[in-house]
Order: sequence, then structure tokens, then C-alpha cells
Amino acid sequence: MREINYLQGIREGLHYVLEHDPTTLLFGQDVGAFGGAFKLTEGLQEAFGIERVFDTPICESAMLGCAIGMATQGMRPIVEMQFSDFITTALHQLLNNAGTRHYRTGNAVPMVIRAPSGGGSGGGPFHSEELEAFFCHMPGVKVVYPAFPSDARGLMLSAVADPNPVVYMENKTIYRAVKERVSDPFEPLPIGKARVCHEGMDAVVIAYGAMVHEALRAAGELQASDGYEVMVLDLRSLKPYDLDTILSAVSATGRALVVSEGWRTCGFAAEICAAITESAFHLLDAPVRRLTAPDTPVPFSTTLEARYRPNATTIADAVRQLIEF
Amino acid sequence: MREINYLQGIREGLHYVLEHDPTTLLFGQDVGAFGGAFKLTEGLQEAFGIERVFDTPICESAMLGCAIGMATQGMRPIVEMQFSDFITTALHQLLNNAGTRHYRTGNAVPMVIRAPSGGGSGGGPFHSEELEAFFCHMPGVKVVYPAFPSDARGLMLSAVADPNPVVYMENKTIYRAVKERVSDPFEPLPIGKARVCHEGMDAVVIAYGAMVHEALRAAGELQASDGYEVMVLDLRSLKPYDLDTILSAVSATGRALVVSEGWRTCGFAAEICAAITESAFHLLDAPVRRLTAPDTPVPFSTTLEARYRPNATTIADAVRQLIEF
Amino acid sequence: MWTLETVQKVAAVDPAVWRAILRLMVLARKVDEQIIKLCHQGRIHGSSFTGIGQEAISTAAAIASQPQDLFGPCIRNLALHLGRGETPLGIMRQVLARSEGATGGRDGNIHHGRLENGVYAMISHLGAMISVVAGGVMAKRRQGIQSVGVAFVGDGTTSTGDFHEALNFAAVFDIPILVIIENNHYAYSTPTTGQYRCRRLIDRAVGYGIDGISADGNNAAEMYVTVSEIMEDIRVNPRPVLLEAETMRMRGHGEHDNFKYVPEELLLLYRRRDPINLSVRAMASAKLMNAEEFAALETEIEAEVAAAARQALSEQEPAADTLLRGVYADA
Amino acid sequence: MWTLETVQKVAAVDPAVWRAILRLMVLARKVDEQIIKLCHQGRIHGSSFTGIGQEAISTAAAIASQPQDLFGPCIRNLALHLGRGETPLGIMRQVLARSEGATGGRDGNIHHGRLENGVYAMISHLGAMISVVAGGVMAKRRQGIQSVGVAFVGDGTTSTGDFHEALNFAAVFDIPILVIIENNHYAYSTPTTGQYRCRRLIDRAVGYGIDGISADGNNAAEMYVTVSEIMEDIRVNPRPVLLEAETMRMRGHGEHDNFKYVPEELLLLYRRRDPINLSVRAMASAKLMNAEEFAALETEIEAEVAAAARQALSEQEPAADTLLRGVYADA
Ligand SMILES: Cc1ncc(C[n+]2csc(CCOP(=O)(O)OP(=O)(O)O)c2C)c(N)n1
Ligand SMILES: Cc1ncc(C[n+]2csc(CCOP(=O)(O)OP(=O)(O)O)c2C)c(N)n1
Ligand SMILES: [Mg+2]
Ligand SMILES: [Mg+2]
Repeated sequence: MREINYLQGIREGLHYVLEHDPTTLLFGQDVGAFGGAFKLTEGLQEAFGIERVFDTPICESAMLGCAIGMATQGMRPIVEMQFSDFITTALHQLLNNAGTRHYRTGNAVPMVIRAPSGGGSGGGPFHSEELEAFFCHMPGVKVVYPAFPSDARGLMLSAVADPNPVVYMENKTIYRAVKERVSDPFEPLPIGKARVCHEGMDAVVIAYGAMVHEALRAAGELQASDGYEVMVLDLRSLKPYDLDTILSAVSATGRALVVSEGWRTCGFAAEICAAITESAFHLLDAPVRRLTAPDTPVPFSTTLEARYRPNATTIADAVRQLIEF
Repeated sequence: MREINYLQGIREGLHYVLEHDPTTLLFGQDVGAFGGAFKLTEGLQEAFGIERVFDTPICESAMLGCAIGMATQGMRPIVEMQFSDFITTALHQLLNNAGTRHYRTGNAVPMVIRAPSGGGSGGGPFHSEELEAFFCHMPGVKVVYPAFPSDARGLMLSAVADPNPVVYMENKTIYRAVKERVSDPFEPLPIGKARVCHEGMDAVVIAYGAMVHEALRAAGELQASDGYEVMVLDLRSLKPYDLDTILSAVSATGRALVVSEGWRTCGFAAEICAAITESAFHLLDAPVRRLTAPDTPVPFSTTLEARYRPNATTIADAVRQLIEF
Repeated sequence: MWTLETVQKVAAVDPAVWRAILRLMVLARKVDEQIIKLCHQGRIHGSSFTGIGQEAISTAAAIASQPQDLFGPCIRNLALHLGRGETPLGIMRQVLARSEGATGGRDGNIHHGRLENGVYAMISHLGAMISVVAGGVMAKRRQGIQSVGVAFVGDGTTSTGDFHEALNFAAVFDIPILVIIENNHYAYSTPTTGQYRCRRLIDRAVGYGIDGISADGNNAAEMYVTVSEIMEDIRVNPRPVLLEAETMRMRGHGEHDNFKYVPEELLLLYRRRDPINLSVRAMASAKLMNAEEFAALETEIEAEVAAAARQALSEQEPAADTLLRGVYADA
Repeated sequence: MWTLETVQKVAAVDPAVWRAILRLMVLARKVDEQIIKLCHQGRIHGSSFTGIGQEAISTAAAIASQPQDLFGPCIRNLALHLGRGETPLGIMRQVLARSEGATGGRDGNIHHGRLENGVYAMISHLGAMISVVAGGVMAKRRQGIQSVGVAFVGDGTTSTGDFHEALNFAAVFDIPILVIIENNHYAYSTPTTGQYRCRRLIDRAVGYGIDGISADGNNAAEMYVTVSEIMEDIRVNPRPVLLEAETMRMRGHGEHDNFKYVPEELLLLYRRRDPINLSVRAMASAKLMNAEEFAALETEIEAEVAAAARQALSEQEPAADTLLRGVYADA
């Protein structure tokens, strides 16, 4: 067992697929010799050569278009958005071009888009966005979002092996902060499987990405301060999401809080609320609640950003309200 | 009283603002002498001159950027997307540039984006999309979606008068099919106000755009065949949406169906479901249900598209299930 | 302006190639005419778009190509589809949304293509396919396949950011892709004066550090010579090239458009420069084909196309309950 | 390469303008140095970006401009902000996310601008601001105001679709906007060889049917003469112009970046061509300023900047409960 951080988990996943699958390629702005804006891809160009790991000009649409072309000709490209935010210059390539292609033509488009996401470290409005609601709204696109180093590795393997466009979301704030002891070798983690990462019967907190760690802290706090046993469910895949596991959790607890650091209106949390309500209305002892970022641009200052993002304290408060409903 | 169709309602709204507010401008691809792909803007260039109503090259990002520049310098630009679908090439200009500007700098960005939306007439995957879930997810952006000629006029006035970026969604399928007797002169219709367009106590169907007309047909059918009295609520504004009126309707009926021709996962219907459940859980006699398009690209063929879009029959069936829950 | 060299090259075009060119152009024309007929009979759902008047451009590229080449056709490239293996029956099925067509009715009109023919199905978002073709070629090259790409765009499409990104990207990576601008004077109702201010669109080539070449898009032999030379050149010296082919859209943007905004003189000029007529005349004077043979060719093709239409009309649109199938590829 | 004409024009620059140029460059340099200090003291949240080495370009544009002109600064244009009326205190508040800064802490570092100064706050999405400035100028012109726009982009930004769309759009509508490419050899870690293949980036101008002009971005007087001539020209003959200013980013992309990927010789070359030093020397030989006067100027500015930093440090970030305010403008 070695301890690695979240960023290393992603990097090991990339290393693995580049090593084991000669059809894989990794490209993006500054991902080569420089190792990427977060040094996440450091060493990969050195290990696999400039033909496999390379820098591109600043052109998100051409990058995604190129990946579609490659994916339909026997390769498995992995494209890095330097920041998830910049994909809004080229969403048509994902929604319209990659996402519709199999449905329209029967041609598979196995490509992975790495989307470093999320706030919490002073990125400001354009380097902090959580765009999973956009991605999950797109037919033909899959979305994964690991929260732990081991899942980051396993999901990278599955995302790359999947014959469809997969957005691989990564939370920048936990790149180095979240660590885990992992064993080697590692295996693909099936897309679409959530995981209960803390047991409890009083309520369930459904989370993903960095919010899983806030939820775990909240669960610990609630246990210590109120004696509440709160289940924490890490979705890990957002599309498809694991409705079965969600419903089991709801049936076990009767109370659910969905946490997301994305915007509230039409956010991913709304989807989970709606799905639970539709499928498990009779199991609910209280309405499903959302705890999300508000509908404001992601603010820059520490004071505002701290208020903007859900955290262990606000989660614990929301869970208390839910239990005491 | 004159009878006008939906398209004429939009055109009259445009005509009014161009006539009464010299700071307004209308531009887009082929909107000038040609009158637009749907002939909706026919006559406007003739009436107001090429300086006020003009064609642009094919460059959605520059068009929206230009509108932001104008809007921040005392003008009120109205930009037409030839089809709503094409805005995915330039979402950053809306989400990041227009949507964040007031929050970041205090500078207002009064601009209107006309987004001809929706399927039903063989537009296929790229000329039929309903992207309200994207638009509504954007902080700083407002979204309106009239279903009737009179509302189309009134909402155009309000959208143009609003000091924020407003996406004015229009349903292409009802351009000429939906008619209404209207009176002159007309007035702005406040953004954020829903309207009960059919009374009923057994359930409420919450809809917008073309689906309002399907819901009205369903209500008629349910009355005739089952004796059910079904309320139909036309949201008219999607962001902000009229939660008060929604909750009154839910409290009056205890049963709600949300209908949307947008995609299901992370769609606008999920938002309304989640909001109702959060705010009116105790008022519900049955879980709020969504009836939406499935998560597939908008198919081209008549057979598939007919199955794809919710319609009076599928709405009536869903309402029956809801009432008999 | 033709140089003596061009004249000689055109004269040297193999008679068999000449015949293939003419056949393909006529085939495309007849299929387009059939589409127009079906459209005006109300049998086609949605819009119909044709490439009438622009057949020489696609034809040249199709005939000049090798099997491993990749294509990104756009609105006016029926001849490309047909030249790369799509059949008239396939086209009829596509425009009629039949379940046996290339997109099985999930998409319509021009939005199709078969990867087994090296042809990508376009999306509507103009300019988006250039980088796809570039990426496809890049992938093939990495697999040791000497593929060349050809992407078609209209004059209007050159204003999109995607056009720029893809050309710059292809230049940086020395991707062998020929981007053909079919300058047909209009983008929907917008004339080129409302679209750009450079003199010729190939003035953009220098900005990418690549070659820009002009050709007469209505002269099939010139197009063929030009395109095949470029394709064979970039096949061995990989790099993008921009080619501007001047031509004219002889109908509306789609069949719903009466194109009143086009000056009659312009249409007249190009009616006299119809690519099929020009070729027939050239072949006649080169004694490659006489009027009788041409008439026979037309009759044969008309029959084939009519049969295809009959066959497709007798078939079905996809069953409604297949709606949810195939959004995702199975692992 | 300087022509005799340029030499004469530079020689004719008014001494007062020379002094204004130098002052603004020094002010920007000192403010940037203060930012670096604060950053390395850990007082700045997130990343810090400077324009050290590129001051001449923004300075020239600011000094050459008129009040009604509009600007789209990007990453390395601190001198532009200061030259258009932002104060050192304003900058300190911005980088420290103080509630009194231009964005009140809602945004940070370079993401600011004051419309009352004619300066648009950039968004990060590179290239997106060019069309905004173009639209702003279009609006002002319709109101009878003889405004000219200036948008700044880096070499890397020229690869974006937005760069292309905006330039083409501006050309079609004869919008008087000067787009200045600050070619500083790198886009983050990517050298220009990985970004484009044209010889000079102004090779793109012909593709828009506009003028493309080169200038030495480290020579303040040349930049001033060039920019003011263009701005006054397009003020009366409205149209876009592309200007490529060669320069060098003298630090990392941001302060977190050690820029080891930049060859030492290149930095050395440009260290010798520091825009402030060059100007000081030119002014000295023209007897416009001596070493003492320059030292006094530096001291004065340093004091002003230090005071601004102290003031801003004593202030607060916005209160958390203001988070929800102002997402929308009130009717
Ligand atoms: C990004 C984008 N914006 C707008 C449209 C709508 N549209 C479809 S075809 C067309 C005109 C295309 O003109 P051109 O590129 O010259 O091709 P042509 O039709 O002349 O062959 C327009 C504006 C689109 N398909 N994509
Ligand atoms: C659309 C987009 N893609 C990627 C980025 C990330 N990014 C920020 S700055 C930068 C490099 C910019 O280089 P250049 O334009 O040369 O400006 P310079 O930093 O050299 O002044 C990159 C890739 C971005 N901001 N926007
Ligand atoms: Mg055209
Ligand atoms: Mg640079």
C-alpha cells in the first residue's frame, strides 16, 4: 500500500492507459514537457513521447473536433481542458458533434475530456466553474467525477475504455489535499456505480467531487455533536448515475440531502431531487433538499468564496434541519 | 381585436421596441432584407433602416460579443440566433461574458437573444433543440418563453427593457399554428409571472412554450373523456420562474405534472420538480412527475419525432396516472 | 486564368477519368432533381438542400481520392457522397428518412455520411467538421496509413471561429488536409460582401503559413487536375492547403427559398457555365463523347435514380419504438 | 527595421509625451513589482500575473488615446489600466480582493476594468473581448461619438476562433478597432512554433482585407508613434487594423510559474532591451531627462505604490453576506 493524492491518482490512471493501450493519446494546452497547469501530466510526455502526449494551440473547438476525428478512426484520445470553464467556447463539439454521432451514424466516439473543475482556491469566475449540469444534459455523453485517488485511477481506466464521449471531471481543490492509501495493481471502476463511503441510518447525504469530503466531515461532526448517524453516498458517476444505490440509501434513511458546488437552478442536484421524488416518494420522511452553490458567478475573494461553496458546516446544518423536519 | 399568429406577435413586439426605443438594434444572419429564416423579421429593415436592422456574417461569438459591447454603451441590442442550436458555439459569451458582467463590474448588459427553439417540424438534431436548461443554469441571465401571440408581444417589451441579458425563446413549431385575438395597444408583460390558462382542481400541468398548447388539448381531452378538471399553468418566464403561482397551483390540486420538450436529465422540468418538492412536500398527494423528451438527440423522421416530443395524448396519460396514483 | 500548363494538364486527363467525372456529375444532378421533385410533392419532411451547379467540385475530389482518404462534406456535396460509394437508393432513403438509410431516419437531408466510405456525417454547426477530418487523418497517419483529408466549406462558413481554429491547428501539426471553399457568392441570403472584406478567401492561407490556390469550380477538368495534384502532393508532403473554388448556388439555400435576392444576371452567367454542359462540350470537342452517348448516359442514370426513389418510397420510416436505441455505443 | 521617417517621427515626439510615457511605464513596473512582493508574501489569493517587460505597448495605447476610446485589455496590460485612470490603490484593492476595488473582490488579479475609463473588464476566455470592444465602438459611433477601440491579445490568443470572428466582423462593418497582438514568444509554456505557422502574425491581416503593421513592442516611442498614427487614421477612416508588437514576457505565465522552459539567452536578449531602460537612455541622449531626475521619479512612484499597498492591506475583503447582491441589474 502506498499513499497517493488525488492528482497522482489521475496521473497514474493516465499513465496506465497510455502504457497499456497504444491507441490512447493525451493532448491539450501545455500538457507536454511543461506537465500542465497543475503539473498533473508531468512526466507523461517524457515517458510516452511527443507523438502520444502533446501540446496544442489555444483552440478548444479544434481540439475537441480533432479528438472526434481520432476517436472515429481507431484511437482513444484524451483531451485536457486547461480549466473546465473554457469548454464553453466549444460546447457544440461535445453536445452536437460527439454526443449525437453514434445515434445518427452508429459510429462510436470513444474519447475522454478531462475537465478540471470547481472552486475553493481563488480561481475566480472563470477558473472555478462546475459544469456537470451542462454535461449531464447532453444525450450521448457520459460524465464521471471521482472524489478519491483510487476512484480517480479506476474511473480513468473505464472512461478511456468506454466507447462513448466521457467527461472526466476532476476537482482542482482536492488535487493535493485528498490522499489515500492504495494498492497496486488497480482495476477499472465501472461507470455508473455509487459508493457508500460512510454508513448511517438517520439521513443520507448524496454528494460528488470535493463535496464528498465536506460531507464526510459533516457526518463526523454530526456524529460527534448530535449523535446522528449520517450516510454519505459518493455518486462517482453523474451520467449515468446510480439510481438503485440512491434509492436504497433513501429507503434506508427516509431523508436525503443532495450537495453540489454547482449552481442551483437547473443544477445536477435538481435532477437527483426530482429522480428521488419520482421514484421513492413514499419512502421519504422529509422532502429531498438541495444544498448547492447559489446562482452567482463564482466569486474570487476568500470571504465570498467561503460563503459560496457548501462546506462541512453548512452541510451539517442542512442535515440537522432535514432530520428535525 | 385582430387575430395574429405567434410569429406576428414576436414581430409586433420587435416592431414596437424598434419604433419606440431608438437605442434598440436587431441583428443576426439574414434578418435584414431577407427577413430571416422564418420571415419573422420581414419588413423590419425596410421600416427602420439598415443601421438598425442588419445582417451579420456567420459568427455567433462575435455577434454576442458585439451585443455585449453595445449593451454596455447605451444601446439595447437584440440578436437573433438563426436557430437556437447554434448558440452552443458561443455559450461563453452568454454565460461568462454577459452573465457575469454586472456581478463583477456593476455594469448592466441589457441585451436580448432571440432563440428559435424546439422540434416538431423535421428540423433534425441540430435545428430543434430546446436549450432552456443551459440558459436557466447561468447566473445573471434571464429566460422567457412565451406560448401565445399576446405574451410574445408583451414579453418582448419587457425583455428589451430589462437591464440584463435575456434569452427570449421562441417555439418554431407554433410560429404560424398558434393564433390569438389581440387588442391594441399592448403593454409589457412582467418577467417572472406565470398564467393559469385553464382552470382545474384535479391536477396541474406546468408547461411552457409549445407544450402549453399540448397541455391545453390534453386538459380538454381529459375533461371530455374522464371528467377530470385539469389546471394548465403556462410559466412564460423560466428564469426567474414564478414559484408563488406554481405553489398555489400545487396547493390547489395536490398533483403536478411538469412538461417539457427539453431533454430529461438535468432538464428544466427537474428544476421545477425539485423546487416543488422542497417547498410544498406536505401539499402533494402524489409525487411530482416529469414528462419530457427522452435523452436522445432530436430525431429527424416523423415517426421518431412524434414519439420523441410530449403531446396531448402522452400528457393526458401522464395526468391520468397522476390522478389515479 | 489558365496557364499553358493547366491547359496541357487538362488535355492530358485520361478519357476514362473524364467519363467518370461526367457520370458522377450527371448522377448527382439527377439525384438532386429527384430530391427536388419529391420535396415539391410534399414527400420530404423538413428542408431539402441541393448542390445543383456545384457538382464539379465534389466530383473532382471524389474521383481524385484514394480509398483511405477522409472527407468532411457540407451542404452542397451530394456528388462527393455518391463518388465515395453512397448509392442513389441510399440518398433517397436518407432524404425520405427511411430506416435503411445511412442515418436510419435519425437525421435527414444532407446530414449523413458513411465512415466505411471515409465520409463523415456533418453536423449543422458550420465549420465544425474541418477539425474532425483533420483529427481523422492524424489518426490514420499514426497507424501508418497515407490518408489525406478533404473538408468542404461555403464562403459563409469561413467567418466561423471553427474554420480558423481548424486551419491553424492543421498547419501546426502538418496535417494533410485540403480545405475547399466553395465560394458560391451567397451564404443563405447574404452575399460575400456581407461576409468578408478580403479580396479572395485564399488570402487567408498566408495567415496560416499554408498554400492557397484558386480554381474555377465549374470547370470539372480544371478542378480535377488541381485537386488531384494537391492531394498527391500533401499525401507525401503532409500539410494543409486552402483551395477556393468559385461557383454558384443555382437554387435557393434550400427548396423553401425562392432566392429572389440573387440578381438574375448572375444566375444567367452561371447557367451558361453549368459544369455538366461545360464538360459535355469539352468532351465533345475532344471527341470523348457525342451527343447520343450523353443522352444515353442521362437516360440510364434517370432510370436508376427513379428506381431508387420508387424503392425508397415503398419502404418505411423507422419504427417509433426504436427511438431510444443507440444513444450510446455498447462497450 | 526603422525607416528614416520613423526616426524622424520618434525624434519629433513631444517632450511632455515622452515624460508621460516614461512615468506610466515606471508606474506599471512598480505596481507589478509590488504585486509580486505581495504574492510571494502569501497575501494574494489565487494567481498573480504581471506585464513586466511589456509596458511600452499598453503605455503607448493609453497615451495615444482620447477619453472616448474603448479598450479591451488582457493579461499583460496593467499600464493600460493605469494610463486610463485606474490608480495604484485601485490595483492593490483589486489584487487583494478588497471591497473598494474595481470588482469589489468578486473577481481578482487582471480581471477588472472601469467602463468610466473606457476599459472593459476581461473575461478569461481568450479572444472573447475583441468583439465586445468592437460592439462598444459601434455603439458609440452610432451615438455620434468618434470613438476608437483597442483590443490587446497575446500570440496564443490568435489561435482562438474568437480572434478570427471578431476581426472578420470588424472588417465587414468597418469598425475602427486596433487589435494589438503582443507577441511575447510564449503562450504559457507553449512557444510560438507550437501556436502558428505563418511567418508573422500580421500575415493574417490580408485575410481580413485590413492593414497589418509590425512594431517593436519594447520601443516605447516607436510604439507611441505607430499606435497614435493608426488610431488617428482609423478615427476618421474607420476600419480595423492589426498590429503585431514583438516583445517578451519577462516572468512566468503567472507568479506560480518558474518559466524554466524559456531559454536563458532569450531572456538575456530582452533584458538588454527592457522598455524602460531603452526609454531612459533615449530620453537621456535627447537631453529630456537625466539620471537624477529618473531616480527621483522612481522614488516618488515607489512611495506612492507602497502607500497604496499599505492602504489596501488595511482594508477588508467584501463581507460574506454581500455574496448574493448584484447578480442582476435592477430595472
Ligand atoms: C454556426 C452556424 N450558424 C448558423 C447556421 C445557419 N446556416 C446554415 S447554412 C447557412 C449559410 C451557409 O453559407 P455558406 O457557408 O456560404 O454555404 P452554402 O449554403 O452557400 O453552400 C447558415 C447561416 C449554421 N448552420 N451554423
Ligand atoms: C479559451 C481559453 N483557453 C485556454 C485558456 C487558458 N490560458 C490562459 S492564458 C493562456 C496563454 C495565453 O497566451 P498568450 O495569448 O500568448 O498571452 P500571454 O500570456 O503570453 O500574454 C492560456 C492557454 C484561456 N484563458 N482561454
Ligand atoms: Mg455560400
Ligand atoms: Mg504570449
